[in-house]
Amino acid sequence: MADTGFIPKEKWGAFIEGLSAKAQVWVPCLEEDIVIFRPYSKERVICFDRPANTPPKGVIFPQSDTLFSFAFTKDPENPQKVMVELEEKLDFPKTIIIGSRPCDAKGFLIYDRPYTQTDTPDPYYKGRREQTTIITMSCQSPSPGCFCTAVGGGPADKVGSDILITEVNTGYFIEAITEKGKEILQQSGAENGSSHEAEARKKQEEVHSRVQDRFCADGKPKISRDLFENDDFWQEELAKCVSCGACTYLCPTCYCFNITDEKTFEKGERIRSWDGCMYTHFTLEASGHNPRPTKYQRFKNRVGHKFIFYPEKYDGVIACCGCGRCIRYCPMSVDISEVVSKLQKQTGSASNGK
Amino acid sequence: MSEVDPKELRIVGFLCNWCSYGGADTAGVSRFKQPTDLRIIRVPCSGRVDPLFIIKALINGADGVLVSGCHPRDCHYSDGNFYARRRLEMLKRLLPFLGIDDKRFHYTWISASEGQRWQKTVTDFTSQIHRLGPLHSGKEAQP
Amino acid sequence: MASNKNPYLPELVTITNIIEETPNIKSFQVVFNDPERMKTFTFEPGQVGQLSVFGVGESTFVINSPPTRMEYLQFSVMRAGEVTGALHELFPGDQMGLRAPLGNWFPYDTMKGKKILFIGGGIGLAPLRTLILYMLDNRGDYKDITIIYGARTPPDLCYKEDLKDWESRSDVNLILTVDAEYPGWDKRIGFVPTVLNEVAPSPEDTIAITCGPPIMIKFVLQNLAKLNFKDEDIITTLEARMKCGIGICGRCNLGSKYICKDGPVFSLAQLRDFPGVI
Amino acid sequence: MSLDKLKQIITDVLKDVDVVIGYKQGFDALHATPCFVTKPEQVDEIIWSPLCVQNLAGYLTSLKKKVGIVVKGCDSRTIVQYMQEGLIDRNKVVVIGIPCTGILSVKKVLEKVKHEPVEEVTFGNDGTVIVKTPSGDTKMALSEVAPDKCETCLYPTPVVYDHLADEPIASTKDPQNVFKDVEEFNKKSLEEKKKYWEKEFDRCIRCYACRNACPMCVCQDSCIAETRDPHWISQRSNLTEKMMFHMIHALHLAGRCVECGECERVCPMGIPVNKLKKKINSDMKALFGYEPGVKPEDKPPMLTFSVEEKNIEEHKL
Repeated sequence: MADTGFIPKEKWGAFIEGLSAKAQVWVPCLEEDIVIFRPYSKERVICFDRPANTPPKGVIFPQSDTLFSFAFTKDPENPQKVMVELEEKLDFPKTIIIGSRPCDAKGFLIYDRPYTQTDTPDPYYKGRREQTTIITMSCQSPSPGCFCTAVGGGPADKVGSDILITEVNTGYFIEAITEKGKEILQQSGAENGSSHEAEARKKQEEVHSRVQDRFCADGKPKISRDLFENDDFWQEELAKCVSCGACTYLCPTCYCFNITDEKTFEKGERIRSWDGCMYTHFTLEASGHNPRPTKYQRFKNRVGHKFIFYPEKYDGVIACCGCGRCIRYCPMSVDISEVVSKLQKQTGSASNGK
Repeated sequence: MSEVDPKELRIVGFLCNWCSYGGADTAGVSRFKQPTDLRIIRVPCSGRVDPLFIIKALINGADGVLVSGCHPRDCHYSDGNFYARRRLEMLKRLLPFLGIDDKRFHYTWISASEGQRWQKTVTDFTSQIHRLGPLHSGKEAQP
Repeated sequence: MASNKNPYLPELVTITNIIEETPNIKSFQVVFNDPERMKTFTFEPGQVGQLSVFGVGESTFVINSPPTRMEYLQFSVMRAGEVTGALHELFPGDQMGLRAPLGNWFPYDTMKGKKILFIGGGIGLAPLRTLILYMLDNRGDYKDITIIYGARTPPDLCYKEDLKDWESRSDVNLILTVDAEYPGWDKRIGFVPTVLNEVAPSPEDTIAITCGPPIMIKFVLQNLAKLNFKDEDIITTLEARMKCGIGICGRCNLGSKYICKDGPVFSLAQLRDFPGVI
Repeated sequence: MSLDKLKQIITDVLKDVDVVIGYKQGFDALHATPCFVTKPEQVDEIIWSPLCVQNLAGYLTSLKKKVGIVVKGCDSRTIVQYMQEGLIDRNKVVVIGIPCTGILSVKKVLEKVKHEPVEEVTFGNDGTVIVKTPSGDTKMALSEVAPDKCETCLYPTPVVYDHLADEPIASTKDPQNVFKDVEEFNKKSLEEKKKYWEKEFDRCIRCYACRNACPMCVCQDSCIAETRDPHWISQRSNLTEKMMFHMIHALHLAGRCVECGECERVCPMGIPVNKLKKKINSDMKALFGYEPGVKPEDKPPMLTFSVEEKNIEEHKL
């Protein structure tokens, strides 16, 4: 592989500094004991040791994003008549995410299909996505709850990243995957990486072996429709859920959103903001009717979307990257991989779930 | 927020309709001189004032908040101001914990006939807020 | 819908006329501010649009004037929540935002040469109206048309002029009903599903199209089954909480289908493989 | 506390209730998870250890049936507060109390083992914990990794119970310094405190886990943070809206928060959400001598008043 490189430990800081000259760089920063993606600046305490608490989805899919602003002006002749002007803003800065994990990067591929591969593409997501380069760090160790290998991923999976960096003991082994990645590699002044490739591969396999195969060896879990439709199963499994929405906001593959108008007197904005199917108001209609009023119906739809509906619509792609955040940060430790493993039992496919 | 000439600060006043609003009206009718920073919001009773009104005002651009109701035992609804007294005392003690000077929030009891007392309260409270200065530096005042 | 256009940016429309259909339903006739757009705008009967009241929000309504009558686009709005409440405060001449056309439409080609049975309840007549008027403007393409329409009380009946016109026409069989006795009401009394049983239309070579409150749909579908209408011959149009209108924001899904993009028009056969819906 | 005794109690209670809620092992060795026992054979899954951190009493307001519930000392205060506010029918609840010898904070343990997956957790009876991860064993004192609430816990033995799974334990903590941390913090300058809260709340992603895990937040589905017209808070993701939401949560718990610590435990962004409520509780104690969730016959201070308030003087300008 010609497109590899190596950056020794002492030059690592300069490498990141160099990137921030070219674009707005987002790095995982340590605050209290939390790792959160922030725009790079010198004072930031950068932490690559573990996956960030929140995935970098906020860089390309911000938690609140102005779609357009509107302003009312009174028509001088006819004060009763109010004129409206709309103004959209579609310019996005060049951005680099460094320190995402393979599961985070794969998350954006799950976004790409509904957001861009359609006859009505989303210009906001598409604009930011095209301006963003994703430099992923392969995992040095799985985190509590990780199950990426059970959904076709892995701690060194290249899918969705422009560059994959693996930490070896004297520095960082770089693999450029896409054109964007190659361009950055050339400009980074990195040394030749071939002498470090073997060490990096060994490290990657070693970590890969340590990720538990929670429920599906071949990475393509198939769910039995009859058990999926059995509401008692869901009622029992989700009795402990408090239906908060932390799992949807922390999930790299969740892309649902809400649109609201925020107005002050004579002007305002229509904004898009994160939303999640686990919230009561997600499907609540003005008449009071709610197609999914209970938490177990909502979670059934959440599992259904990721493991049945999305694959049905996009030729078998599972809309879950196994990052484990929804398990790690669930107030009541609801374990989606355990639920999916139970749903597989009927089909008897090769699963060694608990 | 409508534009405010730089000298004036934004002070919000929640006045109970039966006593304090009457008191402010008496002060106005008797032409008592009062600073103009305070904007009055009439509420049915001081018991209607949710501490969240005060918090929302303070963190969305107000520099000071005043709440005034009937004197204890005179409440038109008999116990509205008793509940208010507890809530507003709880809030007053919470504000410093958040980093907001509790002198920016004041609650008192003024009856409809006490125009004089209203004028003194408004004048003193406005000068107290001016001594403290704006709560929000320019940029943050926009919601 | 041109693809590189921003699908979230509404086009400005102006209200030309407002009709008080019932105490809580108003019909808004709107035209695009850009006259050029008015000429080039096309849509199919059954497609929906998102009406924007800037500062309040957006809601989805069916375009219930037919594509054959393009002097204006008409939307009927029942007051229910924030946006519909704000819409009911507007006057002719006010401006709104419109994102249209969205979603699929009634498969009127496959209905050609067949008998058509419309079953509507309350504001449920809105989506049916666009198709009825479209069919009346191409009357020759369809055999006899039967319309069973009911509401709680006579003032709750929508499109009173259309009802008079349809009643007077010989080539339309209109059956009106209200839920209970009402002074001055001399026609049928009874819920729409029970009237459907009384009329008992034959399923032979007939397409049934129904829309109304969920409770009515439930019993209408049961009765149609008893009258052994086949699932693929029963068509309905669904309603749901919608935000993006282009099949991304995730809230109006029925399994893998989105009501705003893959619907709102579905046949009962399609709805069967979403258990729990019917 | 012998696990078999607890299992025996649960089996007996199960006879005359529809479900008994306890704890079972979670997705890894460090996490326990609630267990809804409806059939006797499920009782084997029940565990009891310092891993059992969730406050199960929060489920009582949403379950319409007859329920048995396992509670620690801090959780039991939730039930008393429900009784004070009439949010549950006490005769439809069978309380299985467990005198608590301390639980662990998952966050503090993960911080100690650098967030590696935990393969095994063993508790020594000398108050120590051994946590096994891929890079070996780490030994720590339970008190070192206990949640903050345990450091000032006055009620290790449940304040209300129908069955008690072990001998009652008295608290060894001094009631004076229950609110010491809050008083300490309050001594800082206004500017310092303002900066502190701005830094902490900036991380909030408004996932509402703190609200939905809070047992006292019984109106989650119609919370004013998401309903009402005009809206209390917008969907904008800026500091003002995040601050306002946390004030909505804190003020709606004034004189009601039983300090079970769930809001802080479940926050995925590590925000000290319970601190605000603890400050209000310290004022409730100072003003009305009231402690939420201790005596069923008490009346929450914000739901009542006294004509002559002993501790509230009129503020002079």
